[in-house]
Amino acid sequence: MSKKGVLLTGAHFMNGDIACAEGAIVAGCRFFAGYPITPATEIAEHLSERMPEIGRIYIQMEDEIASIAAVIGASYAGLKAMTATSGPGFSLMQENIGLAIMTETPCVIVDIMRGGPSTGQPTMPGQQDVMQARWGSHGDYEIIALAPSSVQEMFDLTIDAFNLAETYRVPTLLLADEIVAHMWEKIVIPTAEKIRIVNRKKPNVSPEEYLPFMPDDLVPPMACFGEGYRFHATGLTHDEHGYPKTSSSEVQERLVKRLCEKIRRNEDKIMRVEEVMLDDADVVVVAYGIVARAALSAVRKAREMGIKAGLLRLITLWPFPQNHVAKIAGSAKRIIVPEMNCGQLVREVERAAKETSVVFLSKLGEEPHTPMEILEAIRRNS
Amino acid sequence: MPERMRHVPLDMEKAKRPEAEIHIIKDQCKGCGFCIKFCPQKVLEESQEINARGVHPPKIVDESKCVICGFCTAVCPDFAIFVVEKLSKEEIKK
Amino acid sequence: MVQETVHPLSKYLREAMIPHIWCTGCGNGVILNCFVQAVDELEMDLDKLVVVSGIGCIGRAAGYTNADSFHTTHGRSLAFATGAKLANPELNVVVISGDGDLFAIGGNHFIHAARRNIGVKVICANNFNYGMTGGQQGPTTPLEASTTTTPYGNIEHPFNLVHLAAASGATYVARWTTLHVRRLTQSIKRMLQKEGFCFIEVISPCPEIFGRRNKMRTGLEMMDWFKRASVVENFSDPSKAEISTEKLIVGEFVNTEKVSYEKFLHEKISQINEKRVGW
Amino acid sequence: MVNIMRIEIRFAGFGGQGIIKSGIITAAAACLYSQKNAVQTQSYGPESRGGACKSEVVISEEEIDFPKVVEPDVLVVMSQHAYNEYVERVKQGGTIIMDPNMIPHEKELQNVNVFHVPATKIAEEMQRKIVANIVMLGAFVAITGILDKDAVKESIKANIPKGTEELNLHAFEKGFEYAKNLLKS
Repeated sequence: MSKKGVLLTGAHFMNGDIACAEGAIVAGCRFFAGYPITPATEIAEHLSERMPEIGRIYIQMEDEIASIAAVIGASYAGLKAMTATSGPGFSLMQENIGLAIMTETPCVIVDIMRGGPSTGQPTMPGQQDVMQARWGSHGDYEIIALAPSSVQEMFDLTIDAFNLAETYRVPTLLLADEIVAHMWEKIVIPTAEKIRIVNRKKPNVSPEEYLPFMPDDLVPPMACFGEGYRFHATGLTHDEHGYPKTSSSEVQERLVKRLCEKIRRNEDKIMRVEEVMLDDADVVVVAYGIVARAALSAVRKAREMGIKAGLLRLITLWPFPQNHVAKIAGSAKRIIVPEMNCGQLVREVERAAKETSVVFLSKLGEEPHTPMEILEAIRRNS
Repeated sequence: MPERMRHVPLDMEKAKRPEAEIHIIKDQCKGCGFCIKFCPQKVLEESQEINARGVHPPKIVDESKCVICGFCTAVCPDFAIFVVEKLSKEEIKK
Repeated sequence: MVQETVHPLSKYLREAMIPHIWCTGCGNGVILNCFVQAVDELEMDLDKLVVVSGIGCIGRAAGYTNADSFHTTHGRSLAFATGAKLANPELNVVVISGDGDLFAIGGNHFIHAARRNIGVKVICANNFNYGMTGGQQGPTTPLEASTTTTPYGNIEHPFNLVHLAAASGATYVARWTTLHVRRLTQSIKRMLQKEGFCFIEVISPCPEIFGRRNKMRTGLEMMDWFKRASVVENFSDPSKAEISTEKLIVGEFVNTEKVSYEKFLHEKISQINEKRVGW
Repeated sequence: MVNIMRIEIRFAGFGGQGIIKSGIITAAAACLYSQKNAVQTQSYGPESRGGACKSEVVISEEEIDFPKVVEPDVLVVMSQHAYNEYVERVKQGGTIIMDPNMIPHEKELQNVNVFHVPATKIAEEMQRKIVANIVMLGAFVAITGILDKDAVKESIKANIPKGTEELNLHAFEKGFEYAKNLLKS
């Protein structure tokens, strides 16, 4: 059995799932609970070996419902925690994602998207969970979802996901697809001083004065079990004490609006996109995940042909970078949105693009769009 | 009772039977009646008064019958009754 | 006699949340009472106590206890508790929940928590139905009992909870009624001092919702049934621990020693890497 | 070594032949041991053994945008089913390296270079059928010249179970030698 340290600085050849697991380790994840599911299983397998060798906890639960519940429990007991799954398991987790939202539990949920609905295509890629990621649990909320396009980003964005989760006390999603997860590529793990780690904000008042859900700049400092604060947390609508106030419209308004506002008012700090050749672009492709790589290839080929094409690659899917889309909509003539689904994020793009026409390219099944297919769409719309 | 158990301890006169002090937090009572019904010494009964929750809390019939078994304390769902041993004047002074 | 005074156990309760929501004659308050009495007698460190509950009437018990507490989604209390206990094994994690929460929607989590032998202590209030949602049939509703969803009588066989817990691997299994307050308190104390997964079922009156449909209109009538029918049969076969109008078998059924999951895991971690045992 | 812009390689066969592993070894050899960029992707069915399986590698001197193979320059194929599926999608002037014993029904093809490497038979002669993919890999390195032999050997060592180095490197050399002889004839 290998005996490695926490940070494996240097160049490696690994797949996206393993890179995600290593990213979690570096981010300070001390608790992983999961349930096997293709194509996310390698994350669990890798962590089942890696976590114990660095004194951390790995547990396989009886299902995905239990996995996310255990993650919330571990987070409240003071540890950074993560789970990883795919579509069917992600569906099962929605109930407790809502609990994590309501109890403001920092945690990371990795969803490696495969073809759905239902068991669908276990070994094939998809981008069909994008709306479920946003609206899967009932009630109103804001959530953060990041979409990696490479193995390197599976590592980097997993660290970012932990940092965002801890900063905003919100479950944060890494929304990847089967190709990025199973793809093997070179990654470079930096040295410790180049990695930014955020830890949760702790209360600096005595237990008598502590109000567990009293926000400090929209996000309440978080005490954990066993620290002497003797606090209560509940999935019910609660006041700043954490006590249920299920009949009060005032408390419901104040709480739920704050849960949304703490993300909305920080959108600029959370949102990230990659802009490629947008300055003079007439046709802009908006894409994410594996499809963004086909789009990049297509945009480059289009430029070689003299077409002014550009790419807006979305790294943050939620909150949706609508200002970035609105900006390109102001200058570009057409926006093309290729997605491995029947039309999900394209509707957000349409909403932000207003007058500018948006062309949707759908593809389902085994393969993502080829660069030629996207190039063809660019040519037709240039 | 069998014959052999009728023997009385020789120091019976000196032994002090602990005296009970029953506390009833009337307004906390929801009137389930558990303490009244299941008191082995029948120390309590339902009172005529109506408390803040609109029920009849228990009242003490004869505190001296209480043997401080603590059943009423443990069986009360509302933490509305408890019994302690009454301290003698000397013990209070200490 | 002193009229207005402070209950000696009130320090274990969150003043702001009392009075509790439970009906007159409900046994949940008795269970909470016995639980905090046990905590008091053991002089447990309240800063290391975590009370977790699920959904249902008894689910509010977590909030009433003046320790760290968490009120989870329906059925997930044990999965949550598993994560908390593993993350910090120094915590005393107690799950207080109901028969519907733990054995219907949470049944799978229950058998796996018991199988794994995670060191979580479970107190289950069994009131034979779903009280909070208005008295529907549940996994412990007796055959032929009337509920709001079995108007012609229940035709589903109920779970025998102590048998299920024992078969799933719990290291401590007991059943009492809310009338057995001292035995229950002793049992809770015993459980709190054990390693591994422990389970106590408490048969609890629900006169307002279950009782009145089944010829026991008050808590007193239900407690009378417990008094009349209860037979203490310690260490008898839990598979034969019947609950019927005539006979209600209570007692301690299992009390064994088995290495807990968290201890096993931490030993494993130490073996794998003796130099790195810090957290 | 040829200087390459973008080369696409497809390994195909059925689950259990080590197809995915061949792709990973090849891509790792390129990017960790040869200073090139490489990416491996895969596609497989739900079966662990016997289902259709392909492993694709893109190697380039430049940054690789699209990681999937569109029109392979090289097809390394080890089953009839995979052969039927992919043989006609090879780039004009491209290369097919096939195991003839696993592919009894061969098609007439125009404008591609076809090499027969009986890797499974060679592996069976070594009493280890499991290393057929590594035999094939040796032949692939010899025939295409895309990768340095030593880099691939390093990559093999890094990607196989400990204790099987000798067996695998031996298999690699067998395949390499067989293909060298093919090229001579």
